[in-house]
Amino acid sequence: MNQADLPRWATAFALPLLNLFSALLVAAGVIYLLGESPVECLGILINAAVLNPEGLGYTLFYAATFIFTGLSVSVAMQAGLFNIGSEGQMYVGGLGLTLVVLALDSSLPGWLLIPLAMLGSAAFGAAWAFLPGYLQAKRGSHVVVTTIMFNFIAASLMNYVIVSFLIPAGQQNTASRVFADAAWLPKLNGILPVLGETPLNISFVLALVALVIYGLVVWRTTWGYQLRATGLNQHAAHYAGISISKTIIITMMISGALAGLAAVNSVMGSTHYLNLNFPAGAGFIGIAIALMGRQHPLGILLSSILFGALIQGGFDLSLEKANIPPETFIFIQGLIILFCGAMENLYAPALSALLKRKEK
Amino acid sequence: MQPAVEFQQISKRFGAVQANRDVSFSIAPGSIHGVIGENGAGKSTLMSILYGYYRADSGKLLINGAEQHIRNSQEAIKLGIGMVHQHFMLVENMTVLDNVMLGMEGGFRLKPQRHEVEAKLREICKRYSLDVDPLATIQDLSVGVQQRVEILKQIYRSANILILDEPTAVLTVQEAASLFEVLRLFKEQGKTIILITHKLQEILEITDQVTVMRAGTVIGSVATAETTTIQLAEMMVGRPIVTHLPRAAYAPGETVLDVKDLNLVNSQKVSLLKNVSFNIRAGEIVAIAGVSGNGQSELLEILSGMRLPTSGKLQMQGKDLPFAGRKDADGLPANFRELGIAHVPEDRLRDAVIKNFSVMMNSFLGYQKKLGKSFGLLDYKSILKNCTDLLAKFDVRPADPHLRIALLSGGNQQKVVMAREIAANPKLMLVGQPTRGVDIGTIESLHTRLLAMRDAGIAILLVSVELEEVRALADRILVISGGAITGELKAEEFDATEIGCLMGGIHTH
Amino acid sequence: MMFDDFQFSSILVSTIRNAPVLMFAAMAGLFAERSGVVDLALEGKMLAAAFVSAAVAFATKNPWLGILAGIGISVAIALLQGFVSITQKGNQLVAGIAINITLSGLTFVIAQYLFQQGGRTPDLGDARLFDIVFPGAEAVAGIPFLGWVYTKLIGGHSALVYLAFALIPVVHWVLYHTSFGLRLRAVGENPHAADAAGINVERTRFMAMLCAGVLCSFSGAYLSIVQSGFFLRDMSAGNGYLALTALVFGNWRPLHTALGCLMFGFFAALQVQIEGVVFPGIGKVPGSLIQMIPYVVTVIVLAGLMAKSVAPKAIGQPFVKSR
Amino acid sequence: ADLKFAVIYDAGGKFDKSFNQSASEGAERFKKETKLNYLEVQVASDTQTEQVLRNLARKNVDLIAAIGFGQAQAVQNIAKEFPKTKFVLIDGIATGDNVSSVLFKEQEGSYLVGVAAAIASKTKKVGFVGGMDIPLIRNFSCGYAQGAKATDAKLEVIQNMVGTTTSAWNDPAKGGELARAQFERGVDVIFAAAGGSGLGTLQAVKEKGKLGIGVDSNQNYMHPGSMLTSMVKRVDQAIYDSFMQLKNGNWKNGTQYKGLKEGGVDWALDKDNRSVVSADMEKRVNAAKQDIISGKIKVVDFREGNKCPV
Ligand SMILES: Nc1ncnc2c1ncn2[C@@H]1O[C@H](COP(=O)(O)OP(=O)(O)OP(=O)(O)O)[C@@H](O)[C@H]1O
Ligand SMILES: Nc1ncnc2c1ncn2[C@@H]1O[C@H](COP(=O)(O)OP(=O)(O)OP(=O)(O)O)[C@@H](O)[C@H]1O
Ligand SMILES: [Mg+2]
Ligand SMILES: [Mg+2]
Repeated sequence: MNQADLPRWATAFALPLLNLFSALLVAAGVIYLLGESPVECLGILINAAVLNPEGLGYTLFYAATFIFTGLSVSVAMQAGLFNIGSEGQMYVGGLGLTLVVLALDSSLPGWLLIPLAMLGSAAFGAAWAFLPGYLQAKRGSHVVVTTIMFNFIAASLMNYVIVSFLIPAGQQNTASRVFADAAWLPKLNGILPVLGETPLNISFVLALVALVIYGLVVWRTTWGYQLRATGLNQHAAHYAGISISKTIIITMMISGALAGLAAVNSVMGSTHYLNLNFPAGAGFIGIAIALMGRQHPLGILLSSILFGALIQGGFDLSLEKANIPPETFIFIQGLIILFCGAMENLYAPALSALLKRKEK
Repeated sequence: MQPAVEFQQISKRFGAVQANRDVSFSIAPGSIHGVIGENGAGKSTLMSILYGYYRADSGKLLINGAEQHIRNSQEAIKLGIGMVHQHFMLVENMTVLDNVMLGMEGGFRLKPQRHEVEAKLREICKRYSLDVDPLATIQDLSVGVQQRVEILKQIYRSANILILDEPTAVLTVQEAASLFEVLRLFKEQGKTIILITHKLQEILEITDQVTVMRAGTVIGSVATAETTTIQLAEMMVGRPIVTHLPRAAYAPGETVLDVKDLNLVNSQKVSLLKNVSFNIRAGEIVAIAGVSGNGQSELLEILSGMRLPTSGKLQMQGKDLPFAGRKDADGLPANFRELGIAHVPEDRLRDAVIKNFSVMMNSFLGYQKKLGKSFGLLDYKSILKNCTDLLAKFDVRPADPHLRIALLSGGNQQKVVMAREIAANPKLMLVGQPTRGVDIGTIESLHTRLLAMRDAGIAILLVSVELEEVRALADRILVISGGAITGELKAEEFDATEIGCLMGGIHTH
Repeated sequence: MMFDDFQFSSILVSTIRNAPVLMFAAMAGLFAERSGVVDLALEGKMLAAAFVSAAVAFATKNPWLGILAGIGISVAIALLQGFVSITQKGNQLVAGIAINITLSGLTFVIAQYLFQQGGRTPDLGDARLFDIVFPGAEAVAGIPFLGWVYTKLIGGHSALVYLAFALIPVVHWVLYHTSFGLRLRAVGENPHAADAAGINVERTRFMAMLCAGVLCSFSGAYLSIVQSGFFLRDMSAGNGYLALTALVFGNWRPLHTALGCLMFGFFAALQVQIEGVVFPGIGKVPGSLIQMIPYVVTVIVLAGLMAKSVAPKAIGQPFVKSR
Repeated sequence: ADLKFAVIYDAGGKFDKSFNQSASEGAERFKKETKLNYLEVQVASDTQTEQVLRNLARKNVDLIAAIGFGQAQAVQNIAKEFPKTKFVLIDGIATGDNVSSVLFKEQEGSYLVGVAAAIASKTKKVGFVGGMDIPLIRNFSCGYAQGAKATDAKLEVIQNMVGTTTSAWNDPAKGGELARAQFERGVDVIFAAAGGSGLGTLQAVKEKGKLGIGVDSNQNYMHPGSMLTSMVKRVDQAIYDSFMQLKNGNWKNGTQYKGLKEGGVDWALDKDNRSVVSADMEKRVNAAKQDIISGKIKVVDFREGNKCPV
């Protein structure tokens, strides 16, 4: 009945693939009902998101943001904290980098400005996560609730700041001024021209680096050990001399910093200005990614790419097929999370029975 | 006469572990039947099969002569089977009454039944001399009383076959004695009782027949009258057991821990420790004896840095323990450990291990800071080596460092914790209930370890509710009652009656 | 507008209108979570029920049929959630979030497919749920304070508002004074103990999900066929999460949770009223900052007054009979 | 070959009952009259806009209409990249030889509905429900207040915004609740400029027997008898004109500001609100309209100084 009976290849690959396939099957049913051919749509989707280099560039571009928000949620989860606030932390992180850029983009060269701006985004994200962390650690206020509240508060605050201070005079776009070139992240199509005109930029590389660091820190360092111990058993962590409140506060701040860094990709890598509600749900998708990727670096990477591909491919598909609104892909995303993230054992009994019969 | 319960060739396997293999024996109706065996021998698994928790992979189960397929606990209950588990099965934030009613409410509305059941409970309490307030909330009750609630539940349900899985592990001698009174009453009423315990004395005291298990199989069933504890112990572990362990002469060194006027008042203004003063010298074992819930747990917590005292002077080798000016104990245990204080906590599952970590990852819990290489990286190579060594040295079974520790039996988990704390080479060792739920073979080896530490000049504070254990280990015995030390005895003055009086708060001197 | 302009009476009435959406959902969450199933999917159930209620009410011109259909879909989703988190023992948080995302997309797609109005249903017109006017309302309307109380504060709301308030004692009663409630709490607190007592843990949790499904549907119906008069994509607008907050805030107890919902309703109403008001000494506070009030208050209250909330112990853990 | 056209809606989508919908109506009218087809897309983020614009430009679409201020920067970038493609941007400014930017003087139309509201209000309190506190919405409310106050200086204007997240445009329950709260404060006419949330506002207006004012497209038909008027913003006309010009070969770049004079904004009077608009009201509103066109009345644009005079 459980996964333990199955060989590793089955739990690591066969089951997730079967689940993905099931989710797509349900999605295909809906697409069929909408009057389109599922097979053709899948073809378009894969082509647009993966095969076509420019499409792949967009897929990875979206993935870069999701890796950061996914990491943000994951690192908090390691400490047993469910940070729903990555959205707000990313939003405020965007303000941090924008302030740095607006102040310095006429005077500093890119190689100095960009790291400074990233520092700004991380610092603001961390600061925004500090209070929920502090309240959880010292007052026991549920971090789930406080981070939800902080998302709303961030939205109001950012609305106020952007509208009252950042919109250039006489403009109506609810966004800051466009950054000077020094603040534009170098694009990867400089090195890989085949990617064509995509916003894919060095933050994707940074995201990969962040994944590796995350893996190392969580599983290979003393601090990571303490982090996981706190997440799994607070009593034992206390017994082991780990400062629970310090761990919680620092973890939340790291989580916030990672969420803040997610802003770098979309603000400095694509729009080059800070606009109202720019995170557009990336923080929430981070939750899905952390849960689906089981907080494991490889899992986070793969689910980020899957989500990036769905957004990119789905968008292109809805361009071609008028009957399929883009919202269909929100629905499909949900299905995939449901099947791959919450029903991982759906086929375990059947597969296990099948393997047993073969043995005999 | 038909046996009340008959196991025929029962087998059960968990992954790689064969928990039960071809287990066959039968239990006469109206008898008290003991089941003993080492940790991990498969006793609980077998009982879980009887109670419908697990389904046997193969084999037959006969209740009163008829074959039964018990698929879940509801069906077991219908067959008149009741079980008191190793870990209490009580809903902590509910009242005794609600816990008793649970599953047997007898109607949609609770109110009318509540009155009825309450009256019935009071009557049962009287008849069996069980002192339990039906309206008390479980979490406010001591373990002994919680145990009584479990029994109460079974009486209320009028179970005819009653399984008790290590019911006395957390009870004092007195509490155990009153439990046995109840069991004898049961027997008189013709009920069948299955009793699992690691205390062979209890087997002799109360059972009619005893079945010994080892490594999932039955070694034999004998009539209690025809056996002795020594025989039983040998059957269990397959080798003779030494009951009186050799120890070096008492030659304590200088004072390691000095406690003066320690007080603890909790947030509800209840005084939990009152002017506790004592010291421990190098090379001696000081035991704190007492009924559980009299401040021992808090004392251990304070001495290990897990909790702050309200007032008092605590010195380790002449220096104050570093908690002055702190608002909470968050992170404090690390500082205490650095001073050479090791701690085997009472509740190992809660405090001492992380269930989802492997044995290896648990083998350095608390000492993680010491294992860092550069950049705070953990040195897995040496960790694995250390862990493998420890497992071999302490005979942990299975000796697989990568196994999730939750899958080890309780005794083996305890060995891992002991091994870890001893390996830290402490100056002061705090040990809480080291052998709770542990089989006698393991007890022997754990006791040997503790004595060896003492002989090596380490100061040891032992907290135990087992007087036998206190007698076997202690050089000096402090008795605690109501948070105050009520008396002190030297090892040679050991007197169970006097200690019993002191534990009850009665001063004899 | 000056500070003394704002009207307390209006805030109270508004509070009563605001609260039911949260109240139904929070009570739904209470059933699920007291049984040990984290209900992050309130948002999704609410949205689905809002859509189906509106669509069926529109098609049949009957709000009651709409509500009935809403119950159906919400229960179906709750059972799916149960299948995933109880039977399959999947991660309950993932299941909840997945259901929310799925339904946010699906309700739009279906609404668009059926009505071609951008994920909106047509106006319900007369198929909306009417407000109940108390007998003799007109006669007493003129009496200064009592008239207001009778016609505005307690009278003149839709049936669902009364249902929401009636629910508070009912849920309390079910939870604490019936055998179902006893089992439910036991299963959410210590499923192993419940199981040992012969209770079918999974079935009890499914029953709880059933209750959650029914209750949550009213929340959706209230949004679409009482408050708005049509369905619009994502119209649950975060209310499911707010309801969950109220639940945590209320320590998973019905009365306190309802109080939490009323508090949210109150501050939402207050915020509406003080937008644009000139405060003595401070002046006009920007609207976007005023929007924060309910959330800031929640954080302060959580941090200050009721620091530690104690969740049902077994919450979020699938019941597995082994160590 | 035939000319190719495209419309890109912003996140509100084609069916927002507001300016995206208006744009689609314009394109539809053009299609009907000329039998020339057009592509349509909806974008979810500013990043996607650039992607879509580039895609369409590569497919040799001749004229792309980008709806909404959020698309300004993307249009600016892509227009440079594809000088042969023409772009028309609504509500925002982008420069280039191949770009035409169309902005509307919402404040002028809002002024007119403010006048109407002031005349219709018996309680001398009128309300405004906006989606979000952003300059565009502020401009609506500011024009509205100017018109109302000019008609009756003692009149009170009560304003509320729905929210600060994207759901502010999709929260009809809150939109309705804001209306009810305003009624309780004595308001009897409400101007709703809040997208989908505004539909909830108008629904509440109808339910309570008060008067509502629609926005962007003519929304009078939604609740005949309960709608005082609508502040129409002729995005449809702008799109239609731009498409037509290209077809006729007289397409022009540059920035246009469309107010009352240019027919860019107006108030709506049709069979659905005939019954609630008195002759006197019609006269006075039209008089104000003439005064604005002639320059006698200057309606302040909120966005110029980020300040509202009233
Ligand atoms: N659910 C389970 N999954 C995997 N292994 C298990 C499970 N339950 C028991 N085991 C293993 O089966 C064996 C028998 O366990 P059991 O609990 O029956 O022992 P026991 O005789 O009751 O031991 P103790 O005296 O410590 O209570 C042990 O090796 C244990 O680790
Ligand atoms: N011998 C080893 N050498 C190097 N790395 C190791 C070794 N053993 C374990 N690790 C690393 O340590 C990590 C955790 O070890 P282990 O699997 O024992 O702990 P765990 O508690 O099971 O972890 P998890 O929380 O991932 O389940 C593993 O991911 C692995 O990368
Ligand atoms: Mg056992
Ligand atoms: Mg045991």
